[in-house]
Amino acid sequence: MRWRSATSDEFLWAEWDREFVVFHRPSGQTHFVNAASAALLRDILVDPMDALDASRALAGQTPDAPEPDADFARHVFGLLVRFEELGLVVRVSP
Amino acid sequence: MTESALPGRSAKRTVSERSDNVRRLVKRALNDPGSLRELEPRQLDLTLRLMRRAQLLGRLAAQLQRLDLIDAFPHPVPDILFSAIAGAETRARVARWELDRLAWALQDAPDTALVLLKGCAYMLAGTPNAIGRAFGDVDLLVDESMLPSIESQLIDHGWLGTRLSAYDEHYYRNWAHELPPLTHREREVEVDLHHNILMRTARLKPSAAMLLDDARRLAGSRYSVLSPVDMCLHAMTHLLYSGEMESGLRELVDITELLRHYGDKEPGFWSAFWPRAEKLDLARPAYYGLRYARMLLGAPVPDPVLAASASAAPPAPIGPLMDRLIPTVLFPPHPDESSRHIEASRLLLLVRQHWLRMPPLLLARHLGYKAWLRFRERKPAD
Amino acid sequence: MRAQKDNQTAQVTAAAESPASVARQKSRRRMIRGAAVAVPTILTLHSGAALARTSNLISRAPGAPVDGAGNNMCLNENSVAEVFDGGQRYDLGEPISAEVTNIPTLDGRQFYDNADLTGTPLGGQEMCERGGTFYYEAAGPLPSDLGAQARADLIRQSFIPEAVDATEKVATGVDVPRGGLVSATALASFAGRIMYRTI
Amino acid sequence: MPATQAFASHPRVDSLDPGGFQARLADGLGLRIGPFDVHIKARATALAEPLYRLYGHYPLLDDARVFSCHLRLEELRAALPKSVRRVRFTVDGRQPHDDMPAEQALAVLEWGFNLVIALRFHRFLMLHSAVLERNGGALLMPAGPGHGKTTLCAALAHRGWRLLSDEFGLLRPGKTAFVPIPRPMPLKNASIEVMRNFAPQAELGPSIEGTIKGTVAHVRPPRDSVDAAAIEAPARWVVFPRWQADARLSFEEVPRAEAFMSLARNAFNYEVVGQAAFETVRDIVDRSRCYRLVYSDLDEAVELFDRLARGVGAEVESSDGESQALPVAGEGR
Repeated sequence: MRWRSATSDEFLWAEWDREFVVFHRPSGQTHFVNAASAALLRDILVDPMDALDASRALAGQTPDAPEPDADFARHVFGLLVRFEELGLVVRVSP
Repeated sequence: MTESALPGRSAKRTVSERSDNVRRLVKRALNDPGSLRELEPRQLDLTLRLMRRAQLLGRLAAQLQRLDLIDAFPHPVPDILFSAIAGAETRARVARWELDRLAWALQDAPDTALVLLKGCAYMLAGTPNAIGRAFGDVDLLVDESMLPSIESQLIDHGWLGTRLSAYDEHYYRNWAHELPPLTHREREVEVDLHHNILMRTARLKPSAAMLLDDARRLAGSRYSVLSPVDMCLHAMTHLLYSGEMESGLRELVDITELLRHYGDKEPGFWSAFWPRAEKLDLARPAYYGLRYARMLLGAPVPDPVLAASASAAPPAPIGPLMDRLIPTVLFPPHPDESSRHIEASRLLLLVRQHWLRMPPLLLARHLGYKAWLRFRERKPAD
Repeated sequence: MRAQKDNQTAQVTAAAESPASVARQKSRRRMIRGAAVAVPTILTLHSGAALARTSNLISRAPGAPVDGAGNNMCLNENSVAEVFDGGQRYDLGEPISAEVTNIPTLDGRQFYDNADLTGTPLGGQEMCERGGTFYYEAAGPLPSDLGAQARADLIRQSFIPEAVDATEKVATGVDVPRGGLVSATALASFAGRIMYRTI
Repeated sequence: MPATQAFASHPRVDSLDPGGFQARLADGLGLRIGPFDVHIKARATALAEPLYRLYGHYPLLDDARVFSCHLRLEELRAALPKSVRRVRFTVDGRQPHDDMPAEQALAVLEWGFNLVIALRFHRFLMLHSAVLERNGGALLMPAGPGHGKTTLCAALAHRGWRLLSDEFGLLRPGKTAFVPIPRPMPLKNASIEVMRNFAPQAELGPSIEGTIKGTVAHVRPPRDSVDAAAIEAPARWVVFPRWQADARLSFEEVPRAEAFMSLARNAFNYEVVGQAAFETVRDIVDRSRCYRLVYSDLDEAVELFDRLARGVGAEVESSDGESQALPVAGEGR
């Protein structure tokens, strides 16, 4: 199962000291996200990706962190399910 | 006729004189919003209060915005109008998002027709009465056989059924034309899934299948809307039998604008109208809808269609009674008087008992429940 | 696509209530073979649109007010956060949780405290303050003007259980959790956050 | 520029004598309160006198105009001779809450007016916050009920800060200037006495017992704040106050993203105003210094705000022991 983030024109971002607040226009909702979630939505998931690749990409952003463990990938999977429910990402048929 | 009242002392006016003034102001606000600038301040103040009470302030404000006239009004009118616009825009966004999430939740369900009714239909079909319109719930007409699977898909995706007493569950499952409302756990919009537009026990038996067959899928959307004639017939049926008379005038405005819009744009609209009303067994509500849309709001109903509708006129005593009750109930009362429960409830009982064939015990319970649901969402100052 | 309900969904959102706890959470590093990788988190804002309601207190109504539909509204005492001065005032707590039982007064039913339906019928206020199970006569007589066909129709639609003859009395029991009557207008400002049961 | 309201050109309430005011009030009179022109028609014994005193300096309006809202308060005929006399608050024929005891008439009217503003005027972004101005900059004090916001606000309003509001941070979205709506400030229970000692010159309305929040007394807004009610003020400081018995004064900077969420979460209609609300709160947080204040002594707190306004750096013992230099105000991002 793979996801890609909604188009960038759906989001308005505000950032202070690596903490982010994002306004999602279609839903009118405001979310408080950290740098990792912001990275997922703004860069990593621009191309469709499954949870494992996404967690690898996240880990890759931290120097010398080779391979995310299963627990981390499962956590990212759970979050992507929540992102989909909120309409922040769209599921892509494989 | 300007009001010659002394400052601070409201003029002594007979009740009927006052209600004529109310109707004249509301009709003027509906048909010629720009001319409100020429009103004497007290009359403009009363007009805005009446439009708010009739849930039409958002519509008036949106029209004045289109005419670029809002800032031509004295303080604090712009604040009142821009506030109404903000409220209407938010309600539209909330409904649009609920539809987006419903389509997401049903993406794996079989591709059955999801027919939007009322507010959401006007919004997505883009009919003229959609601008600035106040509405809240999402109403969907679906094939009865699909209801169980759709309901379970939604419950799987976070929508919750309202907790009902055994009686209400029974009422909804067996007599009503809809399921108990669903609400998503994180949002407050009520989703009503209908399998017909009238109760099972109603004497009128409109065929849901015919409505679904004629429904039209909106381009690039998961949703469909009723055909133009059916959309008007449903609006007329809902006006009389839904029991929400507080928003009756707004629904008559919907009917009037739909008749005008489709009368122009939809080829063969008027020639197909009355035959379709009879075929769907909705002749009586259609008779009332045409009559009062034309009589009260000047809807452009061609004479031949009005003549044809006379065949569905009510028996002698009921007609004149309805002619007197409908306008009193539809037009908002003067804001300083409490709303008119007596006429509204008498009208309701009359309609319900004769056309929805509900035994008195059931009728009292049903009225109680519907009134209570409406009461619960009531916003004191909205 | 079934929404994940099991613990596999970290449901980070449910735990983190205040922004402060999310802020602390951002520092919760997930150790991956020695290198710390920030755990993605999200918190959705629900503005405290408590309107101008300055507290979640509600007071017991004097007498037995009814709502627009003729129901007495009995607030269940142990569904609220706190009861003050002997049930004169209730705190619905934050977030608000409360359950109200609607006791109809208009639909012609008479309630008794026994299944034989004997003694004097009880009013809504008494039922609410006493709490417990109350009985009423279930099968009301059918309106006479309903033709045979329509009556058959309604029976077929299981409005009336087939076996019941209009003359036989059947008592149905309903329970009303103990509490105090409150007014509809007082509840109005908590719209949408109160569970209603109708007996 | 949308039509704004003038203040100077209208007679004041106290241009009427008390008897004349009571008669006009019973028949319906107009008051300009900040951006709202309010029509009030009230017939209740315990109302005219305190209202006259608290709103003496507000512009009086004739009724040949459009009003923002129409508030009505009627005393009900007592059912039984000895039973509690009650008043009923209605807006355009609708009753938002229960009938209340007659002696709470003033509190009922004030609270009812709050409800109508919060439910209707979505043209404004409405933060649940006190707002005061000093040296051209606005201090915002957002807080939920029971955090001592109103006491601190009433105190500052009598120590050189201009009162914009004790309850509503009103903004027209797209701008970060606050629209004043100075009102009588409702103090509760113990803080009534605290205020009397702190500012003996302050004028207080009657103490009203037995309201849902206990005893309430309203502080009259200073005359010059009422006169300057047309002058908006741009946001400069956001301070989340919390009164805590015997707490040591603590004043810490709050991360801006967290300040954003606290401001938005505390608003009356953030979600209704939508994208413009997000952009407005973002701009406020961008241009302001955001702090969390815990205080127990009113003088200490007021003195700290004085230093804040004068842009003087000051030492403040922060909660974890080491002293924390107070950043100089006005040092924008």
